[in-house]
Amino acid sequence: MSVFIDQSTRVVVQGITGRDGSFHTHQMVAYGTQVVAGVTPGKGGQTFEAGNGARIPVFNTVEAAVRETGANASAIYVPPPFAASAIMEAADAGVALIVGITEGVPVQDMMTASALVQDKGVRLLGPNCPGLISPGKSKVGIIPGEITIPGPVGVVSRSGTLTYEAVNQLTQAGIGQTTCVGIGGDPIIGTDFIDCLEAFAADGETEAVVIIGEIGGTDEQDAARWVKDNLNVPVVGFIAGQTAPPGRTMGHAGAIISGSEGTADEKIRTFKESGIAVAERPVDIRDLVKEGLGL
Amino acid sequence: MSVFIDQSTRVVVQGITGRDGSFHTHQMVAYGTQVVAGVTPGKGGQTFEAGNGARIPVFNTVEAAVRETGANASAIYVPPPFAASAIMEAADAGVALIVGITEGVPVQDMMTASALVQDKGVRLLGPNCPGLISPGKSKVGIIPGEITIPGPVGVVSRSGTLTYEAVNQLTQAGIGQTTCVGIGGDPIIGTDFIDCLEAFAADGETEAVVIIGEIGGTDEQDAARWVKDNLNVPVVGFIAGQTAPPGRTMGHAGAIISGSEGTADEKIRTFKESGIAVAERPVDIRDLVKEGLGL
Amino acid sequence: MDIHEYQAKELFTEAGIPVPPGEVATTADEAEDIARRLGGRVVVKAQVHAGGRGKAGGVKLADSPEAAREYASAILGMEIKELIVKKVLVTPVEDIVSEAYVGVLIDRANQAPLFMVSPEGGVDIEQVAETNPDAIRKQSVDPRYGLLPHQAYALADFLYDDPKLVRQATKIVGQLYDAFTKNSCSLAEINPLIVTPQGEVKAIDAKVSIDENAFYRLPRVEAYRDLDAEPESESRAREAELSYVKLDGNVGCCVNGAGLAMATMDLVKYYGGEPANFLDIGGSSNPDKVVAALQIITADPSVKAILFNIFGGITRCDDVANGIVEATRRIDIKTPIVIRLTGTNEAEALEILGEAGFSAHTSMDEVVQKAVQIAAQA
Amino acid sequence: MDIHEYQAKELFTEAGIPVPPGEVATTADEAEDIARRLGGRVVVKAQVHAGGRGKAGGVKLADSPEAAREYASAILGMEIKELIVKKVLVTPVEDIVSEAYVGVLIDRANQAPLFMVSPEGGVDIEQVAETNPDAIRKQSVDPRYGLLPHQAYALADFLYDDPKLVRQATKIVGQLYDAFTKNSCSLAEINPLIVTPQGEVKAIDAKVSIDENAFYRLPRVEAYRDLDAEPESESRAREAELSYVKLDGNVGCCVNGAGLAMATMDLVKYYGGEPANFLDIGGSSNPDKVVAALQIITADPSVKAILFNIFGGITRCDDVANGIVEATRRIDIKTPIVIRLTGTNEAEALEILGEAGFSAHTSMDEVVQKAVQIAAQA
Repeated sequence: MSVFIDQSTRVVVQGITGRDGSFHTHQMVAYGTQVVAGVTPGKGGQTFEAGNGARIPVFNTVEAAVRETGANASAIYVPPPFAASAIMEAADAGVALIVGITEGVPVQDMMTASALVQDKGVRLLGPNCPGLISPGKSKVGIIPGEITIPGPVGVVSRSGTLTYEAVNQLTQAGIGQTTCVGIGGDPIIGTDFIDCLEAFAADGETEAVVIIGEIGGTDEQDAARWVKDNLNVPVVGFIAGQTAPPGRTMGHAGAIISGSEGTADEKIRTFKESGIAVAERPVDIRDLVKEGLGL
Repeated sequence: MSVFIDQSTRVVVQGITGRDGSFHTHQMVAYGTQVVAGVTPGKGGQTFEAGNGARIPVFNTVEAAVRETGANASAIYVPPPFAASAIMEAADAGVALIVGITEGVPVQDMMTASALVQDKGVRLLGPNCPGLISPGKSKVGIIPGEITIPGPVGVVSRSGTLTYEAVNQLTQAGIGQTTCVGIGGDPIIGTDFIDCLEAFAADGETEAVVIIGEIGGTDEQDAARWVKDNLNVPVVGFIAGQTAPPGRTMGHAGAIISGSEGTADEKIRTFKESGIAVAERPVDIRDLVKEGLGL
Repeated sequence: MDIHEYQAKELFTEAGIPVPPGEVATTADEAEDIARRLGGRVVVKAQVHAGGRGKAGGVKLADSPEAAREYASAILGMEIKELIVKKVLVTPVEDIVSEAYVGVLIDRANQAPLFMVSPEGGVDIEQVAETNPDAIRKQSVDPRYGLLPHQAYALADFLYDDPKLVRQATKIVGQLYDAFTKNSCSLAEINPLIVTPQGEVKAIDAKVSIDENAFYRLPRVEAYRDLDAEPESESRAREAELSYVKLDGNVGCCVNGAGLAMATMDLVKYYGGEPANFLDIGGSSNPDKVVAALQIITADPSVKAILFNIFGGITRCDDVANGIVEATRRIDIKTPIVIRLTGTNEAEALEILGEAGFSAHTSMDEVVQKAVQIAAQA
Repeated sequence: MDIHEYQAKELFTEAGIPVPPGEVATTADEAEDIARRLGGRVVVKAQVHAGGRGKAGGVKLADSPEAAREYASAILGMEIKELIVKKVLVTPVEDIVSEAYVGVLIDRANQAPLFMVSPEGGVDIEQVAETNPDAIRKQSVDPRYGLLPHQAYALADFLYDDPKLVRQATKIVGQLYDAFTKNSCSLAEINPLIVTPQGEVKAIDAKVSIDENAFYRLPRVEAYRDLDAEPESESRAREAELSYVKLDGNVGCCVNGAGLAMATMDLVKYYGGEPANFLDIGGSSNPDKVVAALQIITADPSVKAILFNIFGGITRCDDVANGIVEATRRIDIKTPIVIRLTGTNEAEALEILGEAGFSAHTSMDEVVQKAVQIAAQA
């Protein structure tokens, strides 16, 4: 099993004719994702050649894309000034899952978009996230397919390449994943740790979970408490940013220690108190998962 | 039984120190309504003497009034420019029922207020309505108590004095009411006919219903269809405005025939098709109710 | 309240919507001058609150300032749907490639603004809705979010294929929504929205209705009121804070409450009479209002009988009775008055009226029949 | 991005918030002139992005223009929390009856703006939150509705008893929210909001942070950026579109991805080293960025070892390798470089580096240990 996406996921790419949208559409198609439509306002009627002979119709609006192709998930690669609007358009058009890849979306724009997404009952991942991959089934976003293999571990993370690092080590040790989800590094995001943990908990095939967090906010602490009360599979955690100084944004807009809130120490402490096995180094993640799975 | 209000209803009056608020607070207290608080910004801490020795504390905010007195319903008498805001304040403060008496609230203000009221799951009656009365139990608003008596008829109406006319005739014929509800004459109102009909349907003691509508909109038609499909007690209907010319507002902001929509003829036709006994003259309402009740 | 085309265009221009230049003339001379300034070829358009101006001859294309003068002269003073034309708008002739419709109004059922657009503009949108409903796209606007960018785009995309036109129209749709909310409109319409041979999208005609309840915060828009565009009696009623609508019958009605007032009119008709007006004196107990109401009713020469129907709730019957007595002192009323008063302070009212020589009834049905009878015999 | 007090006050003044007049001086002469214009009694306030200016001696009350000159002279050039003061704000002394706090920020957990107000102003609000939490009232703002009038009133009502003050404060709270949304702030604070003996409510100090992601639509606010207020290396990094934060260690880090960059810093520390910086070259495959990154890192004299940690996903390892080779051609790099590259186009990258005389690792753990060792031995 997998969470959020599988072989039946039908993806519309918003910003398909742009540099990033175009590149990653090729990547997704190559991985086997069903990319059924693209959207670029003003380019409706064109066709996007995605390699493998795939010819993807381009529409002016997500509404038309959904109506004509039955797309049920959207991947968003539009530039930051238009990204929040693109999310709202997707939510309004009735897709079930929106994956916001774009980095640099103004936070106040996201407040409104997030409210609409919730009003519409749609799942949003990101923005500023690498997306998600259910190995062997589908990927929506930018996670490199070749570092993943199917298996029993659910991975959820606020970062991109750090997740690749961890997943790659699992894969090299022969430990596969049900789904790897990057929830994004922005202060305001859609799906959070707990949403993913709930999905993994409901997924019969996820036998262990890896949570990769970082400084900033209280999402990791909330997740830890949820794990303690609800999750019966082994959980391995890692927090990046122990050496980050307070008050400075560490790359991710959300990775900032404000006052006493959001320090790595506090998060690690909460992880430990909640029975999460905390990896000191990235390389320890793999070993703790092995231990958790009894391998 | 009664609908929406009864002896346990605890009312806060917004605009209690104003001309209308003050007058009707006296009336409500005299009728036996539990008026537990008043609100006038800037006059918090004062006491309002409501006759009968009733001393009602005045607060600056509805929040404080609810917190200190446990008010669960609000009656709004503030001037039109502030009425939508007053409704939102009441909804935010967590009262269960808001009765908007104020006439002349800008429609676009009401769109926002109505959205918030729905978001908060609160019942709003009005604005521009006479309120409601459960004879012998409580009244919130401005319906004269002396023209009502307890009994088996539920009355719901878009107008004020026309309702008094009908109710008065019932009362003089010895036929009492469970609750009389004035839903208001504005284009955008909270509780509509169907909401009231549902409540009457669920009220074991309401044995007949009177619906008094007027030109404008399609609320009466929707109500008629609901009656046909759902209501098992006799229903008597009356529509005012058969002689009203199209395109002109007849006093109530909502009483206007736009294009072919909202004519009295159309409403009467739908009433008849739905098995509602239509009174040609106000005086016929009483006789049709008698007939319906088998008196 | 409906405002004139030229006023609506002022609001649109403020919101940034491209509207061709234009000026208002009240005389043929002015029209000629304006036409000359605008380059000669102009349209002269009657400014009245009535649809079908074109069919009535109120819109003319002039090839020269002289022709503009001539048309203005013909149109000024013309009567369109019982309204006298007192102003014309003079505006340049635009070459037109296509005409679309863009409008937004308050949708009562959804409690939200509703946009309607159609590539079939220049005609009545209700007609398009009947004959070719697929040519209309609607968009309800959630008032919590306002019109979202993708919604404006989708509306524009329905009108045009060319991305350049879509871009312009997207902006105009957003600007129309801004004008709609900023000015508390109940309706704001561009019909037609044209495309010129140069590929420019422009608003050629404008129709706007404003929510009078918002006038307290829109003093500029309130000043748009054109007293010439309504009967004098209605202006006077508004000043006295009465709801009044003039009708064609002979039974003058004075009632408290809009619903009861309509029901009274209906009952007049039921008994074979014709109401002369709708008049709601409201819930107030101010005798001055009663005086003003009687002045307005008696100023209508068609009125043969005056009918009071008062259900005292908040309105106190004695106040109304005092108003009637006061009014008959101030003005010489020749028309017979029949009165029904019941409810709050009924007894006091009957006494006041009795002393002044009036009798009063307590049944609505009776009093209406009597008024109809008197009017019929007059 | 934090902006200066005087800039924040500009935004507040635009929003209508009453802010006493004031001007900025960069010299003692200017400060004296301004003080004279403002009537003599002024406050001279250091304009630096640091809290605790008062304690550090950066805020002085001057009784005369001459005193203002003296204080300005002392404050200009002063170092507060490692920042050199280059500007002072000169503003009239206000008599103060009471000091309150009003602030609004983005609340991540609720995904909404959060207001906080306290009648205990003039001090750090976090301190009030700890010592006297009941003295703070909070109000979350639903972004769909914005700050509603009754919410603004309730916040003001928490600050003052006198209805006149409540009225003024209600307005100011609303204006602060407008400034907050209009300028895409992440924080907007008035501390203190004072009451004068004349009963006027005024903003005496202002603190504002702006969301840099919104700069594309806020050119004026973007121009508020003060390059003096940050290390030069950070300005250069921003120009090159790199995320860079200067730290105090000796191991220079160059990583792709923020999370991996933080994890790399942490691992440096784990193995006993100290990171010299946070640096994320992002997902792009542009060799120029690698060159810029190396220039910035090598410009830091504390750096004794340079550590590359690249996980190729979107970033192609060969591009990074080319950038490293290119950079070593353009600039004379004496500091030892250790490189970890894995993922997309790893083989090509290793070949490119090998030809240029670099060796590369594929394990993060190994390469970090090595870099720490080299730095320690330098």
